[in-house]
Amino acid sequence: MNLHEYQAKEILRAHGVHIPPGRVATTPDEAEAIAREYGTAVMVKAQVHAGGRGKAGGVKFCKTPADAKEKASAILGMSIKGLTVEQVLVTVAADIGTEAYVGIIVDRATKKPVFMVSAAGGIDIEEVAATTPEKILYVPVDVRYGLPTYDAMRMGFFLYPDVKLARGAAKIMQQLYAAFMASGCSLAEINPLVVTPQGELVAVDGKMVIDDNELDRRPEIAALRDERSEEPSEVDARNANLTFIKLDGNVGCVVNGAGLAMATMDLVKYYGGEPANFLDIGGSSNPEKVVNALRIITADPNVKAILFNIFGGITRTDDVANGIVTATKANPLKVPIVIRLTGTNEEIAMKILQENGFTASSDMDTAVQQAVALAQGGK
Amino acid sequence: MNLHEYQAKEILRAHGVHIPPGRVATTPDEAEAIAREYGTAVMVKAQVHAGGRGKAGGVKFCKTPADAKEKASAILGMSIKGLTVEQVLVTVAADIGTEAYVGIIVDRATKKPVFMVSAAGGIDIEEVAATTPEKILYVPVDVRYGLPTYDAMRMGFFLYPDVKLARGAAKIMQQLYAAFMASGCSLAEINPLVVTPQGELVAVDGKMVIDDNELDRRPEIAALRDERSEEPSEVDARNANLTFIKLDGNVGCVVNGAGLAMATMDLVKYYGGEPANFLDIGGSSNPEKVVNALRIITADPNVKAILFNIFGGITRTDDVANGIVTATKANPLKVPIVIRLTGTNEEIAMKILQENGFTASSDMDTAVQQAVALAQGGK
Amino acid sequence: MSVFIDKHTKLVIQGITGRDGSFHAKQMMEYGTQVVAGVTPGKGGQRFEGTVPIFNTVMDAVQATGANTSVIYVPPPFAADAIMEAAAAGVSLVVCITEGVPVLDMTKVYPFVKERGVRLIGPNCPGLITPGESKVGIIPGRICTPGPVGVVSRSGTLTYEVVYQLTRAGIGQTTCVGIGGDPINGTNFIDCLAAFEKDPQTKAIAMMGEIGGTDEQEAAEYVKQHMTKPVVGFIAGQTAPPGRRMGHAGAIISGSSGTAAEKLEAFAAAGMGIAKRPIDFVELIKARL
Amino acid sequence: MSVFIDKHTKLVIQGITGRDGSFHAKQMMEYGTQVVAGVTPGKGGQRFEGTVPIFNTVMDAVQATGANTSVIYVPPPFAADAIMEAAAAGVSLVVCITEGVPVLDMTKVYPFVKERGVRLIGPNCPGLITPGESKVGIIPGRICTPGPVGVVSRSGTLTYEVVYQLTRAGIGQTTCVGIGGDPINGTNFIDCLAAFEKDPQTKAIAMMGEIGGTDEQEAAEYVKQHMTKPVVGFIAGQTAPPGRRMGHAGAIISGSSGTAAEKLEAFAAAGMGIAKRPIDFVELIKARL
Repeated sequence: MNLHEYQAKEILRAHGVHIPPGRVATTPDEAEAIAREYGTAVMVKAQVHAGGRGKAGGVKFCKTPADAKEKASAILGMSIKGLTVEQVLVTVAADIGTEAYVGIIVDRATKKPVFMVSAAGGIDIEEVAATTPEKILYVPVDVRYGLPTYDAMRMGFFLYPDVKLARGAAKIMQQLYAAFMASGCSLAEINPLVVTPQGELVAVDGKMVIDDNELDRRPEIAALRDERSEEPSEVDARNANLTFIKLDGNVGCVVNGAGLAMATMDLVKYYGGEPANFLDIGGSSNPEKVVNALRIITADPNVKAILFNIFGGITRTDDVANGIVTATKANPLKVPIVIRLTGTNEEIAMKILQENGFTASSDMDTAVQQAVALAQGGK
Repeated sequence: MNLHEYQAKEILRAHGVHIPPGRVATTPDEAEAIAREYGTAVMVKAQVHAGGRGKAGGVKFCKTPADAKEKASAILGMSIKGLTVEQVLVTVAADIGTEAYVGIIVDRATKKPVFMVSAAGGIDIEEVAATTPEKILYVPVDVRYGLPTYDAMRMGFFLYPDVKLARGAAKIMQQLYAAFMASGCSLAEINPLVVTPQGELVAVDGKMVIDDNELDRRPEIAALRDERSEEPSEVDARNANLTFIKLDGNVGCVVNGAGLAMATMDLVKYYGGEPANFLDIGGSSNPEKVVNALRIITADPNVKAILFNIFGGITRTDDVANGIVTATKANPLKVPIVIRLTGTNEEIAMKILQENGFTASSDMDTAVQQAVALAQGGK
Repeated sequence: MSVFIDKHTKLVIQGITGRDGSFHAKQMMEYGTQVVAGVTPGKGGQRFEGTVPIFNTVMDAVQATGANTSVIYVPPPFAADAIMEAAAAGVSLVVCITEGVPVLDMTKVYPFVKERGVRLIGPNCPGLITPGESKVGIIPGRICTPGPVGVVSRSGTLTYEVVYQLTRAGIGQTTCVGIGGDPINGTNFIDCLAAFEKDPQTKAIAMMGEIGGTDEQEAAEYVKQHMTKPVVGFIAGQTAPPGRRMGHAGAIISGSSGTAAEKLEAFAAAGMGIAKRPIDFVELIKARL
Repeated sequence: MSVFIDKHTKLVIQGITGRDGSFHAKQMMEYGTQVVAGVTPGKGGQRFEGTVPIFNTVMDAVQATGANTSVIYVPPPFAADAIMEAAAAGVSLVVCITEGVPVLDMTKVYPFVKERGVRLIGPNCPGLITPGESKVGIIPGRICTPGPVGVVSRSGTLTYEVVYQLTRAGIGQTTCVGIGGDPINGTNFIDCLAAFEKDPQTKAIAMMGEIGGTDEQEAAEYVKQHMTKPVVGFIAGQTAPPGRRMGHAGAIISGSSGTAAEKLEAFAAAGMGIAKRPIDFVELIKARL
């Protein structure tokens, strides 16, 4: 789960990181009022889960409250990478001397959280990694010991030759690490970490991505989810305990298991089609899940055919068959459906489907080819 | 540093352990008022750094506030193992079903904090260890991982077959461990941990010993020191940065280094004398320390002779000589002094001492024999 | 022969009385796995299905029954502790089926099992099966048959699909291992490839990877350097968009890294057979036996 | 020959610009120790006494100078981090002089150095000296002389006393090691006994213990089982009262355990020579050479 900049900054602030004052506004008037309260130049920043906000015109410097109102008015409602800006952060503009990058991710190779720091901050770190890798220092952290001071200092010195700044940066590393661990992050970054002309260290932008598996035990973090900033069908699917990702094709896919779901999409493509989605109904064989899956998929007007691919292990295929029957009785399908079922209780499932006017095969390749042809208007 | 029961309990309570309400009283009237406020039977418990308070009559059950006043009156001012009771804890008396022991110490052999738990609580755990060792479960904790739930549960089940109580106890283990680590303990125990007839887990007595080396970085714990409950000469020595332990003999010893100080005491004994103290002036050769050491030692009327044993490594023996001269000029000695010096700047030191009317040798055995003879009134 | 488990495997099931645990306990017992103990705190002393003794702790179970392998069916918040409990209790193999274990928990669990020399498979995996001898986890027994192919995969149902195709074509398996779809897991492709290389019964290996991470690339390098046996590979997620987690926490393309294309390139460079579709495994493996 | 350090030892000094660090740096340099680097954060690029390069981190120092040993003179709150920094930077021996390191810090530091295979001596120790070759720590060089006796001790000045007596009697030392007086330290008696047993120059060992703990008892057992060379032992603290910490954090009799009497008994049972007084070492060692 992505946090908004303002949410990440609040968490970092709670861990002691120095962050310029800021508050969220949902209207231009609010933005103006906040700017007036601060009585200084502010930044107005679109709060959406998308990179490149600056380039898209979603981040503006405002000298006066009236200016803030005007800029907020332009940004609110703007669409950035398909996401509508519903709120802006109005925050005191920091004087910028130098900009550094400080981030932590969970690294698969070392199986540890790994710090990445670079004096080349303010820009995309992947770009720095690709073009000037020597400008990035990587420091893995053994969570059993936490981030030792010596490693924090090593990063501090990598960013700043001056010992006072190095110590200050080391402290921020430890605060960032604490925030990362306490919030269940898979990524946390400060970019840029700014040294002001007065020699102060300030976090001007912050980002956090939370491991979805942490949300159950961290209700205070889970509560930060902003469903307005997500694809509605994906929100709907999540609330129905389905894993769903919307894509641009026209073959709607319903599969059990993530690997098989990806393989099914790939096979759609292999046979010349385009998948409309990734959808994993998971291991449980609750007919309700099938009903929800059909509802979500058929809500997409692009979908021209529906493909079920179920390999019954834990999943009972008769449950899936029953789900299909129930769902289509309540809401008759407007597009053709192709069903592939095999495994646990296959014979019962086939019988249920036949009795209700569906046909089904047990071969994956055949089913996919059929679905692709149907979506393309053939048969 | 030892904490009082009431201090240890406050820390445990802050970590979530269920502790009966209690407050400290320094007068019988206060004790009565507290008992009245609680409106139930209370325990009045002497707060001194000594074991066996119960046997000494320092712990009493009181049915009524008047009873509490009377018992507090008897306990306050009482002397337990040479320590005067200055305050009592007045605490709600818990109904006691069963009593268990739960403790953690830092174990030298495993180099880890080790839990000791036993269903045979309420009595001295060393006695249990000596007589029925099978009644104690030892569980070392790897601080890199903390106390895992499974180990806490293992201890819980060792104490209570009932899963609800086992879970409750496991939670208390984790709270105790957190308190132990957060306070810099070398020992923390709950004894007894009581199951009330209603099935509740309550910590009826608590004890904590803090590693002295933790106090600098834990000012809030250091502030709990109760100097009234310590030997005044030891308080004086600590404030002068000396390590001093009062003993019962008559040869006052001033030595640099803990090992050599013990060896010197042992040698006093070897030659038929009795050391009056352990005193380590440490590695620094600050003359002020010598002055303080002489002041503290000569304040003990038992001391009949003073023995200096200084091996100059880092310690400059001339600094020690100057300290002796300064101290004895300000406060002429009333008992004989024997000085052994060797090592760094030995010749200068000898000269300083001779010019000021002292004699000194460089041989440890000779010096100790002299001092013992002088203390025994001979020469 | 086989890898990791065989008919001598003595299994303890953590969470044996839970919904998933009890269902799969029965499945494993029916398959012939030696299920010697179960663990559910508070149910120590009872018996599962009237036969398998239940204990309060894994340590009790191991001491009483000599179990050498554990399988875990406990909810995600308790899975990390359950893995560490098993490793500390002295089993040599721990298989964690649980899906949804926080990855930061795994950063702590991983060194814990490593420093004890315990093999962890999973979490978020279907477990493993040595057809005809023992199954530990949830792989349906009836789709497998004994034979010469080692199967290793990051996925569950996709593995079933491939194994089912192999079995239908008359190609049996030595052992099928699902290593799980999480970013940090206990056993990776290389561990399994090395084990299959050593196993005299295994003649060829089917390997099913996914987008995300670099495990497949490293496995390909390993194949190139160390494997004498033929390996056929497949990558799921060629149509996955970057930056989106495709169900599995580990199946995510970060920036330009972890794509199916680069993994397939690594396979090709290692001289591996490449299955474009799951069904392709049948012919590719057959040609290599 | 010698143990742990010799003339090839390349030393980095952590805290070289502090009061104690700078004093002892000069002493070690005068003694002939190869002091190749110092570390003080913020003073990287400067030189100590115009010669020894100073670095901001131990890693920088090791990379630039090839230092293989570190000695630590930093205040107690920073000592644990300093030890871990040295161990992580790749030296093989870390000597921590600092007194007053919290024992809970050591419960974390100990596994850290162990899993890196780094030897830690101390904390709260005088360090070690191989007379005529190298000294690392604070043992006064002039009281030592080369010879056949290995010396190991939990104490500082008591060691000096004994070494001084040996030297005066014409008995030299291979290496003198102060392992420190804290309850948890990196190197114990057994480690040193084993090293002396292997060292061909060492012909006899003088060992000075203290009250507290069971290190001396285990060492005695080790002597009995594994040592072919004669060992003479001494225990300080025969007159110490139970329950009181005698200066050293580790010198404390807990209940009835850790007394001088039980340690001396263990020495006797192991057939060791027993020095009742420090001076007794001279005759006892002489008789065994």
